[in-house]
Amino acid sequence: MMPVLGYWFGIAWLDAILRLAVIAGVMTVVVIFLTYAERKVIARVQQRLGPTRTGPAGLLQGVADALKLVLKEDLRPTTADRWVFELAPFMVFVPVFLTFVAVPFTRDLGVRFLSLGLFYIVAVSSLNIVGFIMAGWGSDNKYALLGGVRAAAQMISYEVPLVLTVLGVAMVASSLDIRVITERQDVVPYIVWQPLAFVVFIIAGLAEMNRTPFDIPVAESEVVGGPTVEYSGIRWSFFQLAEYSSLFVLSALGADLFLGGYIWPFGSNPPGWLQLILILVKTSFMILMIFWVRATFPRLRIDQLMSYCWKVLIPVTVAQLFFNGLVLVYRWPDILLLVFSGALLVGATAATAVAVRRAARRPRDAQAVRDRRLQYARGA
Amino acid sequence: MSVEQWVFYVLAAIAVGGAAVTVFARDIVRAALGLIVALLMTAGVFVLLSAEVIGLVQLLVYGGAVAILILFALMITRAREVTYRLDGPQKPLALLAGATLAAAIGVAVVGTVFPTNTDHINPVGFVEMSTALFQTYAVPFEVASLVLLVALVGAIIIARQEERQ
Amino acid sequence: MLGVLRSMLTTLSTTMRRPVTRQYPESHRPIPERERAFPLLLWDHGVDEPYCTGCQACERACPCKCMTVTMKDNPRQAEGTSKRRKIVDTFWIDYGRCMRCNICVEVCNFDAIAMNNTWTGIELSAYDRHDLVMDLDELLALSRAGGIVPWAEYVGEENQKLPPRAVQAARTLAGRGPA
Amino acid sequence: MVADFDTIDININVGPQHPSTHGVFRMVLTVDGELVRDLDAVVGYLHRGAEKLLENQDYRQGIGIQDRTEYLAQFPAEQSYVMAAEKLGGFVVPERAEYVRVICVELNRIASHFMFMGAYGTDVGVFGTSFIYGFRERERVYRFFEELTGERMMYSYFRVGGLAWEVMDGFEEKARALLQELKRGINDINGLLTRNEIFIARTRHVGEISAERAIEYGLSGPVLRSTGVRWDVRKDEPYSVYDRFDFDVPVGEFGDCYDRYMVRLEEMRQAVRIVEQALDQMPKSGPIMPEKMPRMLRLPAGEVYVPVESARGEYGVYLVSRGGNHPWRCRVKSPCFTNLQALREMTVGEYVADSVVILGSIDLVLSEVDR
Repeated sequence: MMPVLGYWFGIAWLDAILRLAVIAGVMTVVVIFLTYAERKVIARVQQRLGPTRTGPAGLLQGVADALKLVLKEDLRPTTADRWVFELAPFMVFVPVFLTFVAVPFTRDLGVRFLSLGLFYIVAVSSLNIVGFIMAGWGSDNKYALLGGVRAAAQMISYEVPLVLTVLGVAMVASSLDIRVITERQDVVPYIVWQPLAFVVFIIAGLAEMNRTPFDIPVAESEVVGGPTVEYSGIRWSFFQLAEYSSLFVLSALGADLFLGGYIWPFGSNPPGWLQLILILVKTSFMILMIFWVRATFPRLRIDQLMSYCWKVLIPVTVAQLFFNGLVLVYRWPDILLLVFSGALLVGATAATAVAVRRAARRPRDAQAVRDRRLQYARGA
Repeated sequence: MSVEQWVFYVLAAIAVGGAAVTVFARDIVRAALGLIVALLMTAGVFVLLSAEVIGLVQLLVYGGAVAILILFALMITRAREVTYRLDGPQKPLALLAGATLAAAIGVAVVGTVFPTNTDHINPVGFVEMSTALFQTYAVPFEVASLVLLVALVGAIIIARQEERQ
Repeated sequence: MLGVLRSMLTTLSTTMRRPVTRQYPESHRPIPERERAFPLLLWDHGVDEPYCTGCQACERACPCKCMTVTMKDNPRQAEGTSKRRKIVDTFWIDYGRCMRCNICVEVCNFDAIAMNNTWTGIELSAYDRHDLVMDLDELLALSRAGGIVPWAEYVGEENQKLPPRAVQAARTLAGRGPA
Repeated sequence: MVADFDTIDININVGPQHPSTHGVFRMVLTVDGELVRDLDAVVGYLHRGAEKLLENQDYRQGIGIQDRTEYLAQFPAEQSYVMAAEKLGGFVVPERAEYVRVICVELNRIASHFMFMGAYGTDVGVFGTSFIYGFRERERVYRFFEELTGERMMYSYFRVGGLAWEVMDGFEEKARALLQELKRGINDINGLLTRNEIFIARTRHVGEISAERAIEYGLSGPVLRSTGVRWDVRKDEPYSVYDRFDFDVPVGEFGDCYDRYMVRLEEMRQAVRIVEQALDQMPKSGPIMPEKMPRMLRLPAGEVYVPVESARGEYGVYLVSRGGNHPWRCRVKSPCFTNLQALREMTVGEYVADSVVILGSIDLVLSEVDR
């Protein structure tokens, strides 16, 4: 949006406000149609038709939902902690809003191009955990509390592998500027050099967004929506807004970092419209993958989630980082990046699958396990 | 006043407010939330000073990680409203320590000569900082990280002790 | 990991299939001949009066006591236009209570009651449950308009090798009208 | 001072309006963090006095109540009731009627297990996909039943002595076509869940119960068979014409949630086999009711208990007659109520998220528990 807006009147703060307004508008539209797309895609997976009533092919369903949410009564439980409860949705939403700022969509289209863009996104996106905790705690509801605690544990753990994967890409590109990273992929996208990083990025991203199979904090069948259980109307819609915008931002970021963004495979400087199409196609691809995963997978349990993060994801991403370092410092051929990363990816998946299978086959004294857990919890 | 000054005052006011909440709130989770507000506003001040890296680190480490851990711990213990006085026999000592710290900061602030011309700031780049941290001051940096390691080990030992009881 | 991929392939394969759901109010699925919606009374077009004589057999047999029937002398028998000595006077069925068990149809000696097997018996909704208590006129309306005919008329004379009564029970309800 | 910061247990009230309690069931969990310390099951929210109703209705009217007692496996419930009355009255059911009954019961078992698969996938966290897969196939079975009986769920099709009415035209071909569809549906569910590592991780070794404890609790059905006890009323106390079919009784190994799922999946395949054999063996024509059935059924005094293998376990009807046209006492032995007793033992010591999975794996029908 650089060329569109320029520096309006040359006044910095007016310019900033305008940019924020643009983000807000784009985000709303994106979210409205993402919810529609998700319902439609999942419906097709389930051999249903999905929304068809509102507008042609149900296209306006998202708009109708948004209107409904805005018009609904905004309830607050009497025992809720008023300020914490009411501010929590914004605390969830604002960080996602802010990450939007640094994502370049094409070479010239973006809100701001920061030289520390990647670092900025990582730093800002970690903040919305606070919002979930506030919502979980402020609702004064046990489901919400359980969800809030789960959210905190999960998001803080998955922050680490997420950062480690983008760090791998940043190492290979030796820059933190997302535009630079993207444009270094004019020949080979980084998914080729860092397949492990890409997979872990999606996994950790799903966990960060609380989406299936990591939707443990908001698990509908267990904690009935978790932190959001007491919210209604416009406040609840902010959670929704945050979830789907982070889905969009993360997909766009993934497209930029791993799939060659708006550059690959059309040389170093395709025309503007082609750049836009490229980034949209790649982002949609990421989003569709995530929808597909959502329609397919069961949910993990919180302890499995945590041990998967700390015992599998973090070791392999750290190992990848280490190998990246070796390759880059000693200037080994690039192909070794792929070899190491791919080997780690295959090894990690195989090891996980074998571990699950073996644990499933091995008999176990169930009562003893449960007694031990209970004793451990009692601190006896 | 320039826009920057306005922004600064707003940030500072909110930061002080957050700090006040931290100190005076009777509800311990609210106190933690107040702390988060204060920390975030400090990050804003850093950014205002063109120290983006420090600002972002502040966000990531204090806002994103430390504060969350505090909140997490508090939520699990579920200690709500504190109804009794928290004063202990250490109160005079605490006052003394607080006063000393305040004096030190005050002296530092008064004693420093701040650059008055803010039109030319030389932001410390990421690369310079990295070089400083990992080459020039590599040893002190690593030593500092040892402290964290010790803290981790200590925490585990304390937790284990409680478990054994 | 292979299991996870297998799951994803399964969902992908169903994505390729045709949706199984329908756009309900616009497209109705064909309902089978034996559909048992709520009981209706049948209209004897030959004599232009209900088949029902108000004998209360159904009322007694109803497991959920949703029917109320009264009987009267048939004035048209005196006129000679009808062979029925008695005829139904009032008939109420509370569709809110009816559990659609078909027993009333089975016990009826006059084939006067049938389960509605058209969409009109399925798309019943009301804001007040009292609106679901149907009186004689409402119960007869569909049959009177030709929407539902007794099974005997429906299958025609030549097919009426009547099986034992219990076997036939379901058949007595059948017979959708032309539209 | 220190004591105030200790972790404390909280009680979480799951149900009766919680989305995954499968009806109006309520359990009060005492949790320590994510660990379930205690579980208190509360039943009775759906008590409608079905047994009392049965005592006030004649034998034909009672069949409709049986449908409503067990609304997911209605035919086994009807069968149990009519078989009890037949035993009491000494009626001999015509062979053709027996075969139609078996076909109905086994198709109903498949439909019920599809319902389980769908709901269970949702409990484990699949976003509705397994639910729709299960319901898609269940709907096919229900369409078939609708064509046969006129009702989708509350059939009241079995009668004391036989069947209420003859099957529809093209019964056999339609049933065979249906079985082909169902096999594909079973494969879909199988492909979606069985080998999925996440599903295995979530259900394997969760909510285990040993064979000894299961027998002590008096569990039955897939919950019992998952512990490795090969006990099936159809095999061990054959009723109807089940002794003429060749089918296996699948058993599990560990008695955990995964085994319960696998046992049900295999049972569906076995049910398909039974239906295929029944269609082959079924007499193409013949009576479906004994020649002389009284218009109003009056049974001699006596008492009788008839168990059948319902989709959820041993479903039994205990009838006491003192003569007359309605039972003096009718007691329903419902498998879910018995199986539910083991819930506490299965759940305590597991995680909160597992409590829902374990509850789902029992495959509750609350109306049958509360009656």
